[in-house]
Amino acid sequence: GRFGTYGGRYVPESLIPACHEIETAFREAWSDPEFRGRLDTLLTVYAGRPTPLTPAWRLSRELGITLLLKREDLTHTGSHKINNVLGQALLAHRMGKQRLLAETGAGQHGVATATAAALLGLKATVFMGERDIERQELNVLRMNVLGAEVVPVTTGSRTLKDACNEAMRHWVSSVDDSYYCLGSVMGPHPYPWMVREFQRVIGEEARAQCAAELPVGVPDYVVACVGGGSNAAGTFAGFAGTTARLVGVEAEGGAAATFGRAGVLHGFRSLVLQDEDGQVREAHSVAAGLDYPGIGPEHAHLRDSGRARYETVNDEEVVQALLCLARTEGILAALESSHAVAWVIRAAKSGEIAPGSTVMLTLSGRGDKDIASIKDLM
Amino acid sequence: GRFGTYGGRYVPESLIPACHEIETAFREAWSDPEFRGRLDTLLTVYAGRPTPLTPAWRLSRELGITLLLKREDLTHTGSHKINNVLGQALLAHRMGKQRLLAETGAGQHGVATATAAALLGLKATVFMGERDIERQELNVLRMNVLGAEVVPVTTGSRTLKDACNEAMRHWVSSVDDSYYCLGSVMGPHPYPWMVREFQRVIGEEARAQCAAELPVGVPDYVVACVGGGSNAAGTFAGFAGTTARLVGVEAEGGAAATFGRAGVLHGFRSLVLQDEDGQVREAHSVAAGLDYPGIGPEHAHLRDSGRARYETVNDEEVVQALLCLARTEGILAALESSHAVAWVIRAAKSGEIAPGSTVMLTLSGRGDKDIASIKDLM
Amino acid sequence: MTRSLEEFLIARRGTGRPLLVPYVTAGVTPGWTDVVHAYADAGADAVELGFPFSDPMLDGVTIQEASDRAIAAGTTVKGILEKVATLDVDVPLIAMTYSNLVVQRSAADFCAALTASGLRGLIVPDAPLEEAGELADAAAAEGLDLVLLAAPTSSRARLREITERSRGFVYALTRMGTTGERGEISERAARLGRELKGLTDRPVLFGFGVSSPAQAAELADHADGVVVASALMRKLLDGARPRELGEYVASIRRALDQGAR
Amino acid sequence: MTRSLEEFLIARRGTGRPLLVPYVTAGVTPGWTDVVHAYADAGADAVELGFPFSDPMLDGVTIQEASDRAIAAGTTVKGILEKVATLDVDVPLIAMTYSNLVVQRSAADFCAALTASGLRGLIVPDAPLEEAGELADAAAAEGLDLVLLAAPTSSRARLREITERSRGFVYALTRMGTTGERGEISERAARLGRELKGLTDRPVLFGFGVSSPAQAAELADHADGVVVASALMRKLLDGARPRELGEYVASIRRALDQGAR
Repeated sequence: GRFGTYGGRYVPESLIPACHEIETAFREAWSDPEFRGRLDTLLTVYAGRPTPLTPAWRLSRELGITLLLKREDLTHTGSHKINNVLGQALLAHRMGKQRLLAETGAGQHGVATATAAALLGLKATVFMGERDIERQELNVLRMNVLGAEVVPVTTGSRTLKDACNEAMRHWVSSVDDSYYCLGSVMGPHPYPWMVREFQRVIGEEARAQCAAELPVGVPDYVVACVGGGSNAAGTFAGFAGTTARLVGVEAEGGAAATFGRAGVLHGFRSLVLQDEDGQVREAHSVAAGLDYPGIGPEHAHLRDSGRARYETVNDEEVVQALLCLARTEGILAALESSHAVAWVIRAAKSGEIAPGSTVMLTLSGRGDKDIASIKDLM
Repeated sequence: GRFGTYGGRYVPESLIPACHEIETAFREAWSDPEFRGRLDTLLTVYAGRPTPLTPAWRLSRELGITLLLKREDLTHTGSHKINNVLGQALLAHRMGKQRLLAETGAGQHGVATATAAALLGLKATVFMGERDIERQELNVLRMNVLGAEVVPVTTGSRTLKDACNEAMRHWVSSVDDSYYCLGSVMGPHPYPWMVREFQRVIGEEARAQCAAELPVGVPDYVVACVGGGSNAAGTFAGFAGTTARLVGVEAEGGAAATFGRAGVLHGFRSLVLQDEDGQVREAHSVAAGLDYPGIGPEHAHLRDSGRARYETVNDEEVVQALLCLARTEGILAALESSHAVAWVIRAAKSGEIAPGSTVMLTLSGRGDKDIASIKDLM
Repeated sequence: MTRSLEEFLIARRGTGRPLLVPYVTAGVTPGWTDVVHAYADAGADAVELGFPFSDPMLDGVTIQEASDRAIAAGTTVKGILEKVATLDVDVPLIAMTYSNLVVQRSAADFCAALTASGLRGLIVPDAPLEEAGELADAAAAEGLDLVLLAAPTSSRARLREITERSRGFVYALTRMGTTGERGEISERAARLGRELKGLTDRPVLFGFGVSSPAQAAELADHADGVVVASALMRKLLDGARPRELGEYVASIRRALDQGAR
Repeated sequence: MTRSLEEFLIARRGTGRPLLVPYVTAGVTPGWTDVVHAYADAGADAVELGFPFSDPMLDGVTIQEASDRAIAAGTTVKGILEKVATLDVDVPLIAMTYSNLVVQRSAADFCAALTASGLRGLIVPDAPLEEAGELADAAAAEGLDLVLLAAPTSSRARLREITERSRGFVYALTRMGTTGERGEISERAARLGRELKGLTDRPVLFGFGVSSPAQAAELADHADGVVVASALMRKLLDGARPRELGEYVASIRRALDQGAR
């Protein structure tokens, strides 16, 4: 359960049996061809995998690079979150649980959880910060229509961090019949590892698609946005053994890899944004899904080991990148995903990404949910 | 340019050369392997085709039938409209046009047009009824973000019908540099034929998927919603030569196939909802995309010939069907597509669809755009 | 007045005067028949009578507004025809409407009804050559002149066929676009006029966007006359009385006659 | 008071009295140290002192609110320790906080600082057996008793290890869930108490959801005593003065002592 010195299982004793139970169930399921087959079927006939790798034709020309987009925005429910949720929901079903609990920031993980619950006949309870409920109203309504209960979280900064606290609290008191369906590569072991395994499909598909698409087979850069970091972890997993340079892009106001210090939050040890006394800072980003003061433990380890680097972009760059991609490629990316686009644009223009380079970027989700925010920002 | 006694080219002399030009260009392009190849590439690596055929596991069990869903909701921009628009935009580009004009009802065709325009570096002007602008605000904002100009139409019922009038008027005055990217199997020849050819991919994929999926190879019923009727036309085209019973489902308040009379509207002869004096009636449906008083000429012909039948469902059934599909399968369908679902539910429950039957239903688009309306209706 | 529309117009042209055909939407106001009289009295050579349709694709906002108003007031084809039958004007009346109103009855019935009410011509802008066959036959059988449109974008071959198959006159579109007032006359319009005149002896009238007496006169230089619609209907919708509309038509008449000198 | 927390509690238990450990969040009000004194005076056997953390995962709304209030008032670990060093109470003080505050310094530094200020015990609810190793070593080196938690869901093997490795006492969770007041004592809690008592001679105290004197007495039947937190903090947040909190603790004391008869 460790990635270097990060990770672990910093949870109350009351949750330890549940963590063990999940770890055991996941290990068994993951080596059970029938489970793998069921998940593959759902990913294919239900969620729309494999997702295409789309060349960003016009933007590539403009930037003087070859930019390829891994289209997680085309999955059912509109983001990579569904990959993980289908895996965990099948696991919960196999474990005989009746309810999925989830935290959500932008609402994409909540929608995915509500979706998987409906599909498998489970109940779903989603914890969401009051502030995120306001700025992601569309997703709240989607969850309602899908039959999930959305519980507003009014503590702390009323965003993702607090939704995690609340979900964990609720989990402690309902651990017998409820399964905590965590949305990113965070939380106590086995979550960071399990979620990365469920998201690995992004990287493995992209790797194979690059091999087919690119003369050299492997892109020079592999880029993904990082909040907790699940789409990046899944993407990087597919390119870990290659020469590709891995770049995670965080929101300037939630850049735990850049401005964080080692700490323990939500059950795991990693880099955390905190004051000198150890109180966790509130993250601030135009993208609700990146409003998280921590980072998955594997990312902290990848940073320390130098295998991946982590960059930051600010809100203004992000909105500009979103508009740029929409108007050059006709693709409306999520504000979260637009962080990765923003960095590529900046780095290609500054020459940090050398002209002629190939860049594989995971577009983690679509931007429909952000339209209201973008309107205000335009 | 005829489907039985329907179809034709009832346009002002000023548009005749443009219609000829488009017909010629389309015929050339459609038999040009390079054009077909480019379109196939876009449909595959950009728009996410083929779309899956998803078994509706839980709903099938509930209804005692086998229900398969053709998932056009998973395409880029979220509806089948993109199939047609990519084809026409490539054609416009090939013809050297600089601007795409389009009418839109629910906004899906407008978003698809804005998308294709951005992708190919064309301008886009989309005409949309003021009333539809109000109830489909999300799509209006999407078009804006994609760089398209959205022109509010304030005449008549301020919905799709009037947007068509306005788009045609604008086309007349800008026919030199503008291409009218019509959104359904309507308008003057060659549009009904051309749009059906671009949408044929739905039916052909579904046909092959059914052949692989079903023991008998062909479903008993093939069902799709009908406004103008493009997703139905594309679907039916794939099953025309089979034993499948074809069913188009219209909104009760816009059921031209059931309550219409032969007439001429928007450049073609077909069944039209009109008063005894020949004034076209306003259609009324909870689904903006079905708020159209006519029907594609091919559908009128399929009705007369008996090859397809056309049914109606009311708004209440549609909203219930949407909620039902969301909560049994985790799929949030567009209000338009939910018409087809509503009919299948009703017909399976009444025994009109015999127990054990197989039904292939085209889910033309996703319901995110309808969330605000659904909230008010729940 | 037993002569056909075309014979009438050719005779008028024969006097050396440019032809003037003003338009009014039937039913747009209760006193619309007074407008017809006012036009005739002001020197119109024929009057174009719009039969309102809910979706007038080739018309701009002004005519659409007039049509909506007429339909809202309960105007029907039957009602218009009954009124027309009682009208006593000394110039031919020409119906203008869209295909959908024609096909509600058969083309034959529609033409017969128009003729029975005394109408002499018919314009259906969304029935181009390709779709006008049956209608043209029906009109011919009733002695009703079916006027065809010619556009600046029409090929020479099409113009030839249009001039051959049109009856009454050839309706030459001054420009691409819908009806409505515009500022300038394009070289394109002038060219179309010259071309049509070279192809036929039938009267050629310009329509669409004739928005001032001066413009009417200028256009008439390139053909046999003009149809004036939106400029008049705008005034009517803004509250002008039949007498004022008549005065405006008279002013166009004067401009045309001066231009012809 | 040079005895360890555990020695102290065992001695107290030896007198036949059920043990009572009330809780207060350090810094929640300017007069929080008065609360500590009031508790001690009211018959507490030790006092649990919450070091507020922004994200107290195992705590319910009441303690979270108290923590937020304390942090907003500028409470820091350093500040608490300075105050604690000046406190003169005759029962042991036990720190309660989360792992993140521990790892800001090293575990060794943190434990040393606590001990230097006179604290005798430490509870870190998000440091279960798996993660407590280094901390336990550091605490042992400083003579600080690291109290471990036992849950109703813990396996017998884990309970055995918890009872072996816990110091001071074993903190038995009355139920699954976060801190906060609840109405009933479950059979599950009673069973956990009996099981722990069968495994160890170390004091076993119940915590979580002890919301009335009667309930405290009932729980104490199944173990050696209780920790009372949310019920007290709710009163404090609602405006109760240290004296009133002391009176409430005294009432629990009486209920426990009567129950023990």
